[in-house]
Amino acid sequence: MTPKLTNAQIAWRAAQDIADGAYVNLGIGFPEMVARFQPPGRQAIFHTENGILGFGGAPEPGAEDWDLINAGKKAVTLKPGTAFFHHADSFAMVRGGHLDVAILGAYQVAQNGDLANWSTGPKGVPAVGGAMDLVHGAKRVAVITDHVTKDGKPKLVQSCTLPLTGVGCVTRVYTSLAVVDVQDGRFVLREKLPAISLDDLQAVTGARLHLDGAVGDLVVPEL
Amino acid sequence: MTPKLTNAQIAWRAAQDIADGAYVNLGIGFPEMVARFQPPGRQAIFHTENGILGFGGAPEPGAEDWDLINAGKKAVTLKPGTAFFHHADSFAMVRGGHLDVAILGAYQVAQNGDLANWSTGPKGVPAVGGAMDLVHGAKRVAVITDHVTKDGKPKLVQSCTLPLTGVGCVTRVYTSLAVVDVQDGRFVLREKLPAISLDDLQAVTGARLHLDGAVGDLVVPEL
Amino acid sequence: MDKRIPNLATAVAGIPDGATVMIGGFGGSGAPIELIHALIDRYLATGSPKGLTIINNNAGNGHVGIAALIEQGMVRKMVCSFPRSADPRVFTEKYLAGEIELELVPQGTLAERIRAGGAGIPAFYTPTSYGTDLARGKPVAEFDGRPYVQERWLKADFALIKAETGDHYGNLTYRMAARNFSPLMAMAAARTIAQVTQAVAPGGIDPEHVVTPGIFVSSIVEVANPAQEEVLNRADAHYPKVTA
Amino acid sequence: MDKRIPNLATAVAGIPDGATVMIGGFGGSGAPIELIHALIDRYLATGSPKGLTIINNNAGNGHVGIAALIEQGMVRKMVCSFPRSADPRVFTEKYLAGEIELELVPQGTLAERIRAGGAGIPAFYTPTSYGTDLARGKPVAEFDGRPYVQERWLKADFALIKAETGDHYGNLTYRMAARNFSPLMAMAAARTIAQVTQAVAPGGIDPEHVVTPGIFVSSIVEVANPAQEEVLNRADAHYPKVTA
Repeated sequence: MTPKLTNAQIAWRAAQDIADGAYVNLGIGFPEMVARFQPPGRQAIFHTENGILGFGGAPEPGAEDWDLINAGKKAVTLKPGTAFFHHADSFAMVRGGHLDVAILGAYQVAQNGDLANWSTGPKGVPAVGGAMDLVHGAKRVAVITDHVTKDGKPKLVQSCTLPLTGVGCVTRVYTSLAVVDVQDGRFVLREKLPAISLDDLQAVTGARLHLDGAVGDLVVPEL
Repeated sequence: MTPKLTNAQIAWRAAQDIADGAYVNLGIGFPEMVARFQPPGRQAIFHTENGILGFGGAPEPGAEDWDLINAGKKAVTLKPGTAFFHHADSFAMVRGGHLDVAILGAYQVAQNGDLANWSTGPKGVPAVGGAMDLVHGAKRVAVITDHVTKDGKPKLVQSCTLPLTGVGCVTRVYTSLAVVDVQDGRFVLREKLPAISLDDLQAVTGARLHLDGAVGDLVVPEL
Repeated sequence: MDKRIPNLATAVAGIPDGATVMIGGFGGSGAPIELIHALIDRYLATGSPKGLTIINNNAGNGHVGIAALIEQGMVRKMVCSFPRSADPRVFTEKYLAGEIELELVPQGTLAERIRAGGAGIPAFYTPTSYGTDLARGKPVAEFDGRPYVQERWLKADFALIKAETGDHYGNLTYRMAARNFSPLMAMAAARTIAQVTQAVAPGGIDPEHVVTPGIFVSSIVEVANPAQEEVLNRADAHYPKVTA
Repeated sequence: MDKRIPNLATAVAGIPDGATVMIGGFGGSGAPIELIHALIDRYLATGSPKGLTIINNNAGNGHVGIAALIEQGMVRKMVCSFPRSADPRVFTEKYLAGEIELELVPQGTLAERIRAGGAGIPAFYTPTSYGTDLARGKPVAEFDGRPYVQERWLKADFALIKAETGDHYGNLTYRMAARNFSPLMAMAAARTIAQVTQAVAPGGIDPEHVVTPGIFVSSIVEVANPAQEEVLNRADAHYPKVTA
C-alpha cells in the first residue's frame, strides 16, 4: 500500500504556511482541523462567515453557547479581541480581499486553478454555502484534500468535470501525497512524500506535474 | 406690496404635514427650521446624513460638542433613543426608502417634479452634498421656498433651466404664497394666501396651476 | 412612538398568504423561534398564511422553526445558500417531489442582495459565482480586466428577526453570532418584526451600541426567555409538540 | 500581533508621492488632525509626500487638517461631495486656476462607492444623480421600470482615520457623529492608519461594540488628547502655526 498522509498531517502541513498575524478562513469540515496545528509563536486570526473574527477553539463539552458558533455550526469560544458583525460585513471581508488565506476542501482542482467543491452533480438538494464567495477575495486560496478520490481517481485534473465553485482561484493544493502550486495554468510540484516516486505520483495525478526547481521532501510529524 | 409668508411661516406650514412617528430629513439651512414647529403631541424622528437618528435640538451656547453635529455642521443634542451609524448605513436609510419625508430648499421646481437646488451654473466651485441622494428614496420629497427669486422670477417653472438635482422627485412645494402638489406632470394648487388672487398667483408662477377640488386658505400663525 | 406589540399572535397577524418573509438566523443561532411558531399557530387555527416564500440561509433544522413551517406545508419557495439537511428530510423530499421551489444563492451574495434591497441598490456586480452554474442567465461584465456577475437586490414583505435588547423606538442589539443576517433583513423588508429578549425604554441602549437603528424596525415583541434552535434540536423538540 | 505604532511620524512615514488617501471626517467632526499634521511635518522636512489624491466629504475647513494640506500644495486632486468653503479660499482659488482637480460625487454615492471598494463590489446601480450633470458619461440601466446610474467602487492606498478606542488588534470604536465615513474608508484602503484616543489591550472593547473589526486596520497610534477640527477653527488656528 502506498504511504500517504492522514488528514491531520495534511492539515498540519497547510498550517505551516500560515504567517504570524494572518487573517484566515477555514472551510467547514476537514479544513477546520488546520486551526489545531498553528506553529508555536505564530498567531492567526480566524474568520467565520457567520460574523466572528478572532474566536478561539471549542469549549469544554457542556459549556457550549449555541449563539457562539462557527460556519460549520460548531461551538467556539471568545478570546480577547474577538469582534462580532453582520453577514454583509463578514462577506465584505471575504470578497473585499481582506483575508490572507482561505483553506477549503475539494472534489477536483484543475491545473488552471478551477475548483469544484460544492456539487457532485444534479442529484439531491444543491447547497453551496459560502464556498463560491470564499474562493474570491482571499489573497491565497489553498485546498487540502486526499490526492485521489475514494475509488482512486485523480482529484488534480486537467479540467474539472464536476460543477465549478470558482474559476482560476486556487493557488496551492496540499494533498495526502504532495504540495502542488497552481502557476500560469500549470501544476508545479513543490513537495512530495519521499517514499513515493515522481512517476508514481504522476500516475495518480490527472494532469502533468511540472517542476520548477528542486522538489522538497514532504515531511510531517506523527499526529 | 404683495403679502407673503416669512420663512418661519413656510416652515411652520410644512411641519403641519409631518405625521406622528415620521422619520424626517431636513435639508441644511432654511429647511432645518421645520423642526421648531412640530405640532404638539406629534413626535418626528430626525435623521441627518452624517450618521445620527433621533437627535434633539441645539444645545445651550457654550455646551456644544462638535462631534455631535448635523449635516449643516450645527451642534445638536442627544435624546433618549438616539442612534449613531456610519455614512453607508445613513444613506441606506435615504436611498432605501426608509425616510417618510425629506424637506429641501429649491432654486427651481418644474411641473413634472424636477428639482434644481444644487448649482446656479458653471461659475465657482460646484458642491452637491447629499441633495441628489435625498431626492430619491424618501416617500415624500417636499420643497420649501419663496414663491419667486430675489429678483422676482418664478421658481415654479415649466422646466428647470438650472442644473438638475433630481428628475421627477418633488411631490409637494410649500412657498411663501401657496401649497402646490406635483401630480401627473402638473402643478395642482392646494392652498393659497387668502389675500392673493388666483390670477396674481398665476402671474408669478412659471407654469400653469391646475385646480383639483377646492383651494384651501393658507393660514399660518404670526411667528 | 412606541413600537411594542403586546403578544406574538398580534405581531404576526398581518402576514398574508403568499408573502415573502425574510427570517433571521444561521444554523441554530438567531432564529426567531417564537415568532415562527406564532405563525404556525395561526396557520393551524385559520389555514393562513400559506404559500410563503422564505428567505433564510438554510431550509430548516430539526423539527422546529423554519423546518416546522415547511413540515406544515406553509412554504411555497425557499431562497437560501445551504438547504441541505440530514434532519429533517422534509425539505429534501418536497424539493425532489417538485412540491417546493428553491432559489440557491451563494451565502455572501445572499447577504449582499439583502443589504442592496435595504440600501436602494437595485443591482451590483460580484466576482462570486462567475463561471459557475449559479451564474447561468445572469449578466456578466468586466471591470478592470476581471469578470463579474450582476446580481439583483432582494426585498421582502416582512422580516422576522430575533434581537437581544430593543427599545420602544425599535433600536436593536444582538447576541454574539445570532446577529448574522438579521440587521440586513431588517433593512430589506417593508415591515420588520423583532422579538427581543429585553424591551427597554428609549435611552436604555447606548447610542454607540445600536446595531439596527429603529428606522428599520416596525414592531418589537418581548420574548423574555427565547428558545435557542440548536438547544431545541439537541432535545429533539417538535413543533407543534408530538403527543406521545 | 500588535498594530501599535509608537508615534505619528512613523505612522505616516510610508505614504509616497502620488498616493490616494482617504481621510475620515465630516465637517469638523472625525478629522484625524494629528495624522494630517504629521504628514505636513514630513512634507515640510522632506518635500514628500506631494501630488496626493485626497478623498473626503469636504475640501478642508479653516487652516488646519485637509485645508492645511491643500494650502501647502501637497494635493493634486480632491474627491468630495461638498468642496465649497468660504474659509479657506485656497481650494476655490486653486480650483479656479486649474491647479487642483476635483471629482464631485453625491454624498451617498461617495459613501457607497467607498463601501463597495471595501466589499469587493466593482460597480453598483443607484438612482442618485440620474438625469443630472453628475451622471454624464456613466452607464444607465433600467430595473423594474426605473432608471439607475452605474457607479464604480472607490479604493485608496491609505486611509487616515480618527477613532475613539482601539485595541492592539485594530478593533475600533468611534465617538458620536465623528464615525461618519471612517468605518468605510478603513475597509477600502490597502493600508488603514487609525489615530485612537485610547489604545487598549485586546479584550478592552466588548466584542458586541466593535464598529470596525481589526482586519480592516493596519496600524493604530495613540493620540490621547486629539484636537477637534471645529474647535481649532473657531479659535482660528493655522497649521503650521503662524508666527506673529
